[in-house]
Amino acid sequence: MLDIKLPGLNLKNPIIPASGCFGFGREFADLYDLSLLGGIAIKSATLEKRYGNPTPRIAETPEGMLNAIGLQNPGVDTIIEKELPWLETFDTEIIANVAGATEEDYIEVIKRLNDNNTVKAYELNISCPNVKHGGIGLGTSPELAANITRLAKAAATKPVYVKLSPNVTDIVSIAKAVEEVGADGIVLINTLLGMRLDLNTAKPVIANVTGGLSGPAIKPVAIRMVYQVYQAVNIPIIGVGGITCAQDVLEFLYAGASAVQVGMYNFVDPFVCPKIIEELPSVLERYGLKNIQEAIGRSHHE
Amino acid sequence: MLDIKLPGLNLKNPIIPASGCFGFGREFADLYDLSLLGGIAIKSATLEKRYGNPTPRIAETPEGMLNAIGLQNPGVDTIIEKELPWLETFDTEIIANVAGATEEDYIEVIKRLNDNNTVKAYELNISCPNVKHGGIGLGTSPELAANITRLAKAAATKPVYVKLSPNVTDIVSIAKAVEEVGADGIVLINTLLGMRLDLNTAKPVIANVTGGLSGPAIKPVAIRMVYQVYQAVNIPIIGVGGITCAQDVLEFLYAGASAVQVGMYNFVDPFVCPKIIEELPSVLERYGLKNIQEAIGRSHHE
Amino acid sequence: MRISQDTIISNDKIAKDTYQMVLQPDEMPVILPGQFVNIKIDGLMLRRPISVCSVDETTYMIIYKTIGEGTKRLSEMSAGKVLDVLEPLGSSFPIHEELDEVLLIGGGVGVPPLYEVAKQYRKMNKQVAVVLGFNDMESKFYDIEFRRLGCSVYVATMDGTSGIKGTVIDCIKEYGLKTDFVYSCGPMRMLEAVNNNYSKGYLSFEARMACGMGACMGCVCKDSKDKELYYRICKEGPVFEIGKVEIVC
Amino acid sequence: MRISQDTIISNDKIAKDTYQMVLQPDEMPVILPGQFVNIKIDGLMLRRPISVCSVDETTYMIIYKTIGEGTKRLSEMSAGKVLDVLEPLGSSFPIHEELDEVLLIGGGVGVPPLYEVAKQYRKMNKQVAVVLGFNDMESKFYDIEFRRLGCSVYVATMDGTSGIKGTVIDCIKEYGLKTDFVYSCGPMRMLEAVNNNYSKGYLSFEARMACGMGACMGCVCKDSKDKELYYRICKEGPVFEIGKVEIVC
Ligand SMILES: Cc1cc2nc3c(=O)[nH]c(=O)nc-3n(C[C@H](O)[C@H](O)[C@H](O)COP(=O)(O)OP(=O)(O)OC[C@H]3O[C@@H](n4cnc5c(N)ncnc54)[C@H](O)[C@@H]3O)c2cc1C
Ligand SMILES: Cc1cc2nc3c(=O)[nH]c(=O)nc-3n(C[C@H](O)[C@H](O)[C@H](O)COP(=O)(O)OP(=O)(O)OC[C@H]3O[C@@H](n4cnc5c(N)ncnc54)[C@H](O)[C@@H]3O)c2cc1C
Ligand SMILES: Cc1cc2nc3c(=O)[nH]c(=O)nc-3n(C[C@H](O)[C@H](O)[C@H](O)COP(=O)(O)O)c2cc1C
Ligand SMILES: Cc1cc2nc3c(=O)[nH]c(=O)nc-3n(C[C@H](O)[C@H](O)[C@H](O)COP(=O)(O)O)c2cc1C
Ligand code: FES
Ligand code: FES
Repeated sequence: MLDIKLPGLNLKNPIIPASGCFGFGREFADLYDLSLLGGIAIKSATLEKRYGNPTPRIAETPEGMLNAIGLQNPGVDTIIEKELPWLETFDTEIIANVAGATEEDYIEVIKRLNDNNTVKAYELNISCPNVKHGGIGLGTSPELAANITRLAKAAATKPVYVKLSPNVTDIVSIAKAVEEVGADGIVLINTLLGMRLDLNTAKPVIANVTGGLSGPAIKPVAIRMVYQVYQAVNIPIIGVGGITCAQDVLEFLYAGASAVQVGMYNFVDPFVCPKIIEELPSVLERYGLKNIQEAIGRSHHE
Repeated sequence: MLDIKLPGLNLKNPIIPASGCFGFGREFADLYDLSLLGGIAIKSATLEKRYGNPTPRIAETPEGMLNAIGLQNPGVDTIIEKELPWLETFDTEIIANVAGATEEDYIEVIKRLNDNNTVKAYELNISCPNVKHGGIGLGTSPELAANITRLAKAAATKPVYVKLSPNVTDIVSIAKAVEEVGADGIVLINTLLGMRLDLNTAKPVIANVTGGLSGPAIKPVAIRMVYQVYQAVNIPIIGVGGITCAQDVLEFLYAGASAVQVGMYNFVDPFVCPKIIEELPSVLERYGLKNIQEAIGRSHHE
Repeated sequence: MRISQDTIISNDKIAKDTYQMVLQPDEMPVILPGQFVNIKIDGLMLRRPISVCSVDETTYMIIYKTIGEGTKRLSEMSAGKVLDVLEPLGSSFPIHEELDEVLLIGGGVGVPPLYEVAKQYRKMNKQVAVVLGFNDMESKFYDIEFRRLGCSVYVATMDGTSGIKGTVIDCIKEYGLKTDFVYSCGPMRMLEAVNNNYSKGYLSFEARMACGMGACMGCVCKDSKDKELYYRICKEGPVFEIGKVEIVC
Repeated sequence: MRISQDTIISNDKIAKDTYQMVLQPDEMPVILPGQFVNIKIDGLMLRRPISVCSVDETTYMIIYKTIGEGTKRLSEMSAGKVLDVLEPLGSSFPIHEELDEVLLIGGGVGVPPLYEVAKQYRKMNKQVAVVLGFNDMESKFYDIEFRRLGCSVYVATMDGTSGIKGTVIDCIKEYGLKTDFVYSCGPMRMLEAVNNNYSKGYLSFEARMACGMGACMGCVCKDSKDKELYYRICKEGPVFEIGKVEIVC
């Protein structure tokens, strides 16, 4: 009743820890069996090892948090060598989140991962500011988003999901642009750009000045974008933003998501994903649904 | 120590109830003396009377709320006739928030208010979807924003503040565009576009489908935009979004606001504005500030 | 209207998902039948509007159903806890001394505001017929309390587990109640039926509210004739003369 | 590491803005000196990391300073309340049986994690010198408790209202303390000074944390030599060998 098939992904349930909020799963594997999960979106992989931003990288906000990790990761080769073989031992679908400073970086990361059997799909993180394009993220214009998606699709031997930035005037035009050039799915949303100031120093709490806002605070924005994009595209949507419980998952499914990712709430309750998976059947039942298929896009039906 | 002079506005303190969250002050006048307030931004005035959107218009969200009132107001003539003379009896600065379906509407509203002595400045609400421009708000493109600002400036005999929408890719370019054509100040931010679904019906909680997200949840986005815009423009900024206490006010001042507006928190605590005004001096003191001038833009100084 | 610190005196379950709470304001205001209070609940953004069911010298009582997070938290609070409450709000049920008999029609948690109306009419020794509609027997409450006031009470349940099976209108027909001056509160569909069947009396409405005090225009309804006229349910309402507002289900 | 439901046994103010709380986990884990717990506080998003100060059979104790909303709320909680806690987390202060004497240097709320270290060395009857730095006399705590363990205790305050006026380093110079194996925890500037003055021992760091368990990369610090190497303060830390990590103030 919880299973769902998406391009490249055979999810036993629609619950996927979000990229950057689960590392490569090692810490959580100490707490529960990762095979319980529908899938895992691993921390963004870049071509080279990345140290990321200076600290502090974290700030609390009302019903949310800011982060500016800066894509810290050991680089794709180390991930292939050290993390993926270990993840292979679990019965869950691995999604490789791919990021880069240039389009070439993205493509190279994808090429190196193509031969790896553990990775079942790519998730292009086009929400990070890109040096090559004057600090404007690839995800903020339909043209740039379509271009990187086209290149990724040409290079990839696995389905490509594109994770969009919510910091845009018109999310629908960007979603349509990436669908047009062959994206297999869309992940909505990455973090909102936010900031906090320390009243003692008057300086930003986060060393990087701005950070990405996530958590329940942004859920209404995420639901809105999933809802709008669902009406405009025909490829599946993976919903993410502020999920804390099975009811939140249902709201995303109703809005049009076919699966969801759980981000920062893994920090609040490390058991949130298995808890949701356990509760989802009874929540579906409570609302008269036989399976998650019936829930997907329900708010758009008569 | 709390007073601040802005174009057209002689604020005895920087606290202004935000448009739409205070009606025309009548309900709050039953609770406290409106003369305590630095100013009042009245409910958006349109040329004709507007009924607004169907109900429900309100939904609760984590540390925030959605609203889709739809600019319900009695129309500018009734406001001039019935509301402004009454507001005139208070010693506080009245800001007329102006909205419309077309550019002509805005201009006509301004013209009718020009002769009114109670109104000290205009606040252009360019954050509402505009029928004439295919449902894309005037506030979502630098060109449209600059155009309406230019027209408003030409028609207005009082300073014009432009209230920007946060639902844009690049807030700075829009702020610069309106500054360039003569805006006297910028108000940041209006609501984020959000949505909630009712799990029982699978339908949007808000009849209008989407609504504007306000409250503490959006404060990090508001602070970020004030901070970014302060670095790019030389006209004063009025900060708004999620303010609940004097500390929040200070954070906005640090980011670069010269005054602030308090929105939905008036609903949670109807006395929030006078409370903040009372607490502000001691909060300034606690952080070693002699007056609000010293606080404005402090996070940008050495 | 004022902000008050109200101490919870008691908080008891009286029916399925239904609780009765007695509150003592720091200073007791005048609360008229049909008015409501707006309660701040820790950790939730918006206040929760609840009708006042009954008023005493220094306390008042509310009855609420747990339907979501706010009312659930309310139900878990213990005596002694102090709540931040805006009170009293909205219009009230006018009491007409000249009437000899009135008919009160309540559905679910629409029943509570009618209780104070019954009290006032019974104090004047008027005939009060009360029709109460519930989903099932477990949800039923206050039939006995109304009887104790000396009202004639008629119960309808949707599943027939108590009283007449059917709606309050079915119940009125079944018993042939002829009183034509009504006071009613309950779900929209019920109010619609009452509105269609009667022409004298008052209806009390609900709406999603933000401010609860007339400032935000969140809770409006239209006039039944002049589509340009609107009312705020929190300010001009929640009580309106029957037929006055357009009913949208 | 596990999620535990910890019952508050006591929660007492012991100095200016400083509280001591005893917690009883549902099942007592092994907690090593220097490890921390991560406490969920109702209504706040992120957990609050607090070092364990002392461990007993079925309980452990923390000392915390109220600096913001989270610690303020913690200070208002009463015995009997149950907290949701991730415990224990991070690396610990290694205890070296071969040493004859150690020097503990603590500043402010960096003092607590050193207490368990003192206990362990005193159990082995080693010489333990403790230098405690505070802002002022009112903020001072645990000097007596360390003395009771049999440590020699030296106090420095920034305003000179208790002990030496100045920093812990001033204090060490003043008293001519020669022990060269140190355990230290406190503000960054203090750790920097200790790091510059000593080459043997351990430092414990703080960082803004999101997950507290190694998953988010929110709390990292760099290796002092290999700028490509980083450590997670919540996982490889909070305790590091002196000189190992780059200190950024
Ligand atoms: C004037 C008035 C009088 C009322 N009197 C009573 C009463 O005497 N007894 C009683 O049980 N209920 C009464 N209600 C309904 C009561 O306000 C809601 O049941 C309550 O707000 C639900 O809150 P929640 O957090 O449990 O539900 P949630 O669904 O979690 O609430 C989410 C949001 O929706 C709002 N909401 C949900 N349902 C309603 C509703 N039916 N009406 C208005 N807002 C709603 C909440 O206030 C909140 O803002 C009254 C409503 C109004 C407007
Ligand atoms: C490993 C470790 C051990 C600690 N041990 C102790 C201890 O034993 N006693 C004690 O009093 N304090 C200790 N701290 C500091 C303690 O975590 C903070 O004082 C506390 O989190 C402040 O929370 P707040 O809500 O009161 O402050 P706020 O400023 O309102 O907190 C806002 C956010 O910033 C974080 N934050 C604020 N200050 C710090 C800080 N100094 N370090 C890390 N995060 C911070 C909070 O966790 C929260 O996420 C320790 C910190 C770490 C990392
Ligand atoms: C600490 C942290 C690190 C993140 N790192 C990444 C990342 O590396 N790549 C990415 O695509 N998204 C990253 N995200 C965004 C999340 O995957 C997710 O889109 C976002 O947090 C919204 O979901 P949430 O509200 O459930 O947290 C990160 C989020 C957080 C909080
Ligand atoms: C119920 C409601 C009605 C509003 N109506 C208007 C309006 O008419 N015109 C306008 O410019 N902004 C309107 N706003 C936006 C507020 O003025 C403010 O920009 C926004 O709510 C963010 O501030 P807050 O987080 O303090 O509420 C409205 C907001 C709310 C909650
Ligand atoms: S709820 Fe604000 S006007 Fe009625
Ligand atoms: S706090 Fe998440 S890795 Fe340390």
